[in-house]
Amino acid sequence: MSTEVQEPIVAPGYDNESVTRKITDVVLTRPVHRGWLGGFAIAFLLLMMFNYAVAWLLYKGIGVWGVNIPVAWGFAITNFVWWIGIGHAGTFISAILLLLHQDWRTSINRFAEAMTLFAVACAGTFPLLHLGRPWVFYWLLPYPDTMGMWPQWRSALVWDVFAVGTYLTVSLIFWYVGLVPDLATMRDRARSKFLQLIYGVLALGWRGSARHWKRFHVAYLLLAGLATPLVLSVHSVVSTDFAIAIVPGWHSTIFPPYFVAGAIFSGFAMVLTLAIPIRKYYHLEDFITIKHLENSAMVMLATGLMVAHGYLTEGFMSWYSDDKFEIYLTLNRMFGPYAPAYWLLVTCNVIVPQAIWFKRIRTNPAGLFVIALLIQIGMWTERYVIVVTSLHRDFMTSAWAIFHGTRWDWMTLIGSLGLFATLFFLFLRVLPAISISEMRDLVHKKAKAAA
Amino acid sequence: MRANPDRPAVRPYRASRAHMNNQSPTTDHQSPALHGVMAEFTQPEQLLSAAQRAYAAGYRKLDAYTPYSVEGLAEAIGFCKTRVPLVTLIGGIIGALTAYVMQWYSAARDYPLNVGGRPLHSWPAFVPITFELTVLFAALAAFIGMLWMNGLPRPYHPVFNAPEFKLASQTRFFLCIEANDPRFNIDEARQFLQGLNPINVSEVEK
Amino acid sequence: MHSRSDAADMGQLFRKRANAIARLTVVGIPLIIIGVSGCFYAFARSSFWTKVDAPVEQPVPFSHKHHVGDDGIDCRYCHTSVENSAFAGVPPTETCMTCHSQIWKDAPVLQPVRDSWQTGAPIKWVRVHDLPDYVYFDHSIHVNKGVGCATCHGQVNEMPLTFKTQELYMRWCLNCHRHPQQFLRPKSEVVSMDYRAPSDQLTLGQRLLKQNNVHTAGLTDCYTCHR
Amino acid sequence: MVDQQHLKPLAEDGFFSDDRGSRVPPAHTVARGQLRDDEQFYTGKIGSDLAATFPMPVTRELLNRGRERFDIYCAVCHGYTGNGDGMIVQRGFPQPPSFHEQRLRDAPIGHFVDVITNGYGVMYSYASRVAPEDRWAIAAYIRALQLSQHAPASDADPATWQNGRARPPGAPKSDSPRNSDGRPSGRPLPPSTND
Amino acid sequence: MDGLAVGPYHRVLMTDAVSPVIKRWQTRALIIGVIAAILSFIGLFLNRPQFFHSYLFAWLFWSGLSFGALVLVMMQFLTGGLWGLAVRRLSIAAFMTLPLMAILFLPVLLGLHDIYGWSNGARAEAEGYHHKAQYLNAPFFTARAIIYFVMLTVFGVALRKRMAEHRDVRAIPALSAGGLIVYVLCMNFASTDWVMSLDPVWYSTVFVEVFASGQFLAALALMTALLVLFTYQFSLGDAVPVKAFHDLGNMLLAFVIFWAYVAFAQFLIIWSGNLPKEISWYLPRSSGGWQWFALALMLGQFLLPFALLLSRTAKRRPRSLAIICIVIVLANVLMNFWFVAPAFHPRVYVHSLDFTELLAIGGFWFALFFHFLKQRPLLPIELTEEHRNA
Repeated sequence: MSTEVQEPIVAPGYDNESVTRKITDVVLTRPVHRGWLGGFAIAFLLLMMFNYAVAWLLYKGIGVWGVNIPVAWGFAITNFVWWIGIGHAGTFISAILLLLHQDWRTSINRFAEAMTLFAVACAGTFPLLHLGRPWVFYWLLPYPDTMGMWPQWRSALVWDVFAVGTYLTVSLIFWYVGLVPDLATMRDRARSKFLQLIYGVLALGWRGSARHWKRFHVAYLLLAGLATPLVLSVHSVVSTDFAIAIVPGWHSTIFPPYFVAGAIFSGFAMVLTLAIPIRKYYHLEDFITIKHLENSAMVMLATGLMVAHGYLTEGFMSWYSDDKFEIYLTLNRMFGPYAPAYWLLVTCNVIVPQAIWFKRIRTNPAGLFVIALLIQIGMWTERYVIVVTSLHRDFMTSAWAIFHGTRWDWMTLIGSLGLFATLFFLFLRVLPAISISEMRDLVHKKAKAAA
Repeated sequence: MRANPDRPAVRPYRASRAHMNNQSPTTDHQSPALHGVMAEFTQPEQLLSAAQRAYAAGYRKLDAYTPYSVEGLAEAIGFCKTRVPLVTLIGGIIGALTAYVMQWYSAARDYPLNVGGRPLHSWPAFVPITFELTVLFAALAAFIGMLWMNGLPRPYHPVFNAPEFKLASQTRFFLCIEANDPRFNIDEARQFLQGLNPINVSEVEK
Repeated sequence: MHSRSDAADMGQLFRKRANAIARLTVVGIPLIIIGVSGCFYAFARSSFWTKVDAPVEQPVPFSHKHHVGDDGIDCRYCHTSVENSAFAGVPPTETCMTCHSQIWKDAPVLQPVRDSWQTGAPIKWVRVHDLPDYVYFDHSIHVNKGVGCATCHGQVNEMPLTFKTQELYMRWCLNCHRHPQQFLRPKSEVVSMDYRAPSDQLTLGQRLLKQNNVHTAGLTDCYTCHR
Repeated sequence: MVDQQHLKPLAEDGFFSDDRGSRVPPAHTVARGQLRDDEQFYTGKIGSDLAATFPMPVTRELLNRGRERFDIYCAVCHGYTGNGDGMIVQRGFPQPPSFHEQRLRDAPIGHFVDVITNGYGVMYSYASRVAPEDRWAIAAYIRALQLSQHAPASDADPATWQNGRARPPGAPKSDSPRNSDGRPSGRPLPPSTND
Repeated sequence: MDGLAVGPYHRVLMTDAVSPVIKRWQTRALIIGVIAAILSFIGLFLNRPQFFHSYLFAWLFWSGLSFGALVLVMMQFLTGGLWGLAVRRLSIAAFMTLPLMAILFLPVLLGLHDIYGWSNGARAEAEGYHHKAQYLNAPFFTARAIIYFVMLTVFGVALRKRMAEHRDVRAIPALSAGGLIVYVLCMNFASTDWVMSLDPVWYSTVFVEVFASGQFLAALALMTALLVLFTYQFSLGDAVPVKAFHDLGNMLLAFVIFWAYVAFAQFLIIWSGNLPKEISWYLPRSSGGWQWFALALMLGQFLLPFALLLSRTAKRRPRSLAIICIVIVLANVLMNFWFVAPAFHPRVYVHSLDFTELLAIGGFWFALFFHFLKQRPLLPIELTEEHRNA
């Protein structure tokens, strides 16, 4: 095994009381700070822009976006895939790393799960808006409707509804179950009657009984076990939205695992984007240590390489297939009208992450922050390239066209960042951003191991 | 009331009102006003050994309250098997059957529709949703089953009457011998718990 | 048992009855969701929403009961294009005036008809059966394959003011498109208002399917009705 | 979706001042396939004279069609037997002449087509309701009605008459039973080969 | 061995006690291998094409174990974990068979014309084959195979050497990471060369993952089964902690799911697309009786192990874990057979050469495996440390 000195995953010197205080104080006693207020204000303004863009879209119809035939899927589906991919890291951290006994996950799982929820919420809006008539979204659900119709089960778009719906529900349950003991802590530490009641209701009367803990623990592990294949399935199903169509550039069997890897890749980039400022701002360096950043970076590197392998396989197979449409598509991506986007994604997703090989870079928060941002841009661009370049050249040259996002496209995309950030800012103010009960357990174990 | 870490660790014994009202709690251990006797510890190991000793002493209606999951504690108070996995499994099976039967019925029976020449009973296409609903139902079953078996939500519970019980969700570890234990005798129980070296023993009214 | 302040001091945040409220809430919320969806479901099927059995106000209170039931005028006298086009045809004012230039020619109720005849401005009849525009519905094929007028429009000969007797939901269309043999009649009986299905309707229906060349296989395909 | 940007037939539309979505073709225009160059067929006249002959062969099929159309459009006034005692007449509409008048028995066949097309007296034109082909069919059926009341015995084959398989001339034609008011009771018409 | 006053773990370290037994097994494996090889060689003259068809299948299975073992070791070095530690020594011995598998690749090259339709170049001029002709030709095919084997053997030997001599161990994670990248690149092309090109029309971008995860799964299952065998054979007692078996069981579960996932993803996408160039792989493999093989594969390499591995008891009881592992290994044999045989026979066809050649290569494989195994202790020293900590 590696003989390198292991960075600690929680700084020494903490006990139950100090862990509890440090985490709950962020919510309960810390006054609203100018930094939080400023950030929230910006996020909220962006959210208002999002609402404005959506209201206009609903009023006018999706023609305000740049989509048309043949590029019927533009920003909306790109954003959808991007956001839902970001969500994956949360589940990966909270579920898979739990099953793998990776205890460094403890201090980041809560906010990573929150990130999942908010990202899925952002993601969910886009296919709904793209329906054209979002108000009849319930037609996607199987119920004995007045049409006598059922959803078309052979359509990946219906699979998507179930996959994303299940993902959101299970993530929410998983998150809430983990929160219940912490809500009880908040209830017991809150000073005002109002907060006590709010947290008290949400805590469901949790009293920390040993029997309860036992069932809680089993249920939590089971939920983790259930969430694990869900991580694989959700982005796989999203990928089949593309892959089961016979559009060159979409119809590729590697799409499911390749999308999953890309999802975790961009998700960890988002984790870092959030964790690095949060730990600094709230002085949580003792809980979110360099070790966490480094491990996340390693996951990013590994998944980045998988994504790179996907690009390679696609390129090789299109050549090997000897199919003129496949070959044309690949060349068109590289050298066609969208070539800058393609090379941007290659730079951001393949070249930039290689910096993580260097220990000096992967232990440097600022450096990682930049890399993470670039990866997020790269992964958005990747989905953009997949969606747009595959569509803009049809089999028939008469149907060729060029797609550009309109300002409404851009407003919805940037506005969705505002939605995400607003939810996240609120989350930081009202809920413990780190699992207190798990941290207590961890601190106790580390103290015992050290003794 | 906010927990104060600087507060002295031991507080004087404070008789509950229930005890004062009832002249002979020792003879009437079925007293409806008494939930049990509660001891408070600072370390999980202390609680664990206290629980084991209480169980060994023959107490069965025991419960322990901790701010985090302490390994082996549930077993120490005689709670070994939980049916949460079974419920989850049943939920998963129901989910899988629901999903598959729903798809088969609607696509192959109720509205057979030829789409692209695919068979009406397109099992490969039915797999994703079957999987998703299996997970969804199993997760819901685990969640609801866990809450149900734990008797939650239950905002009011007698143990919250115990002094300092707010710390059970923060720093302290509690052991409660409940009054409905057939062996329960308030004085004995109090004496027994005092012998375990707690920082505090109190009676908990209902 | 104890006062509120006492409870707060001891950490007891809720009263005992909070337990009942909590359980009620947990059970109640799903029930409310189910109930509300059920209400929507029932509403979408109610005649209030579908306008079934609700007579429609018209510029002239035209009575099918009088014209069809009492006078015995054939459907096609006014709805001339029903047999050979998608649209059954709403009669022009000229059709009304064919008779009402001579009878009831001073009736106040017919004033709009006479106005229309004089000015040339059409009478603005209110559509009773309005299918969504994405439905490709053709009267002629139905009439020529043996679907009676009354099967969809009800006993028009008994309607003083016209109303829908069917909700016209797609589910209802499919009801016949899946099993047309349950509804077909001999072609000579299509416009009859007095026809009653025989007891061996299914045998008759099977025979009519063959006789009228009805291909059931494609009847529920999407493109049969949506083009 | 439910209301798309296209017009249903006869739907209201505000584009023109009369709110009509469906437009009347401008005068002197001919729609594709509607060039009416066969004078006899479309007007029932040859030059200024009423046509005495049919522009098509008179078949049983044509007669059946004529009967069906007659029952729809004509019988309301003229009665099912052509006596001029239709239901609307009973309601107060001026009684039209019976088809069994000698004047009408003698009228050339084009007369009936002309009347259907252009109207006559208080009778409105039925051109918009009855297609040209059907006008001839109705005319043929009117002839059949007239014959049913006034056929010379010589028209019948004496052999069949004597065998009782055909009715003597002047006997009521009753191969389709009728109700007391003269409306068909719903029995199907005799099948024709193409039905 | 009994009566020694040392703990069970020290017994394992004493290779002197263990190695005679393993040496006996080595001899037996070699005898089986030689006998089966002679029988197969006779078959070469009786049915030359069948000899090579069977050979490819047998070779793919055994070489897959070697490759899979290499991946197993490299992954363990990178991510740690008790599961990999317990089977690390076994896996190192297993991937040391790579040079042998390279030599045993020669018959495939000799039988190129009997196996691969593209090798005679007949369709090179046809539409859709221009690139394939550039890629699929005997010299390039041979050169690629040499590259795969040389590169991966170099990584394997370097890893083993560093472990054995405890030098430059700091480089091991980097070496493993590099090795995994090289492995994936190699398999990317190797899976195309060896299996995908059996049907020269067909291409599937995810096939490399189906292929590679199959290799890993087979190696992990075999190593686990052998670990259980040794635990009982050498009375290791609790030298291998129960948790290690539990973790191995979880790992098997994860990879059973992963294999099923990629295999199904490929099937679903090709089934949905239904394009002639793609469905051509599944049509012969789902008709003429081969569909029963597919079904058995679905059961043996997914449903059955999946259902059994969900049980905590099954994972913690070494014997039941071993039975599950044997099911997986057998299913893997079936998978390779199902990959290869339907390319030559539209109807189910099993030849005795399929068995003799499987035994022949297997005999040699095991002989070499035991040869390397007996040189070093069965369990790595870290296992006791982990054990003590746990």
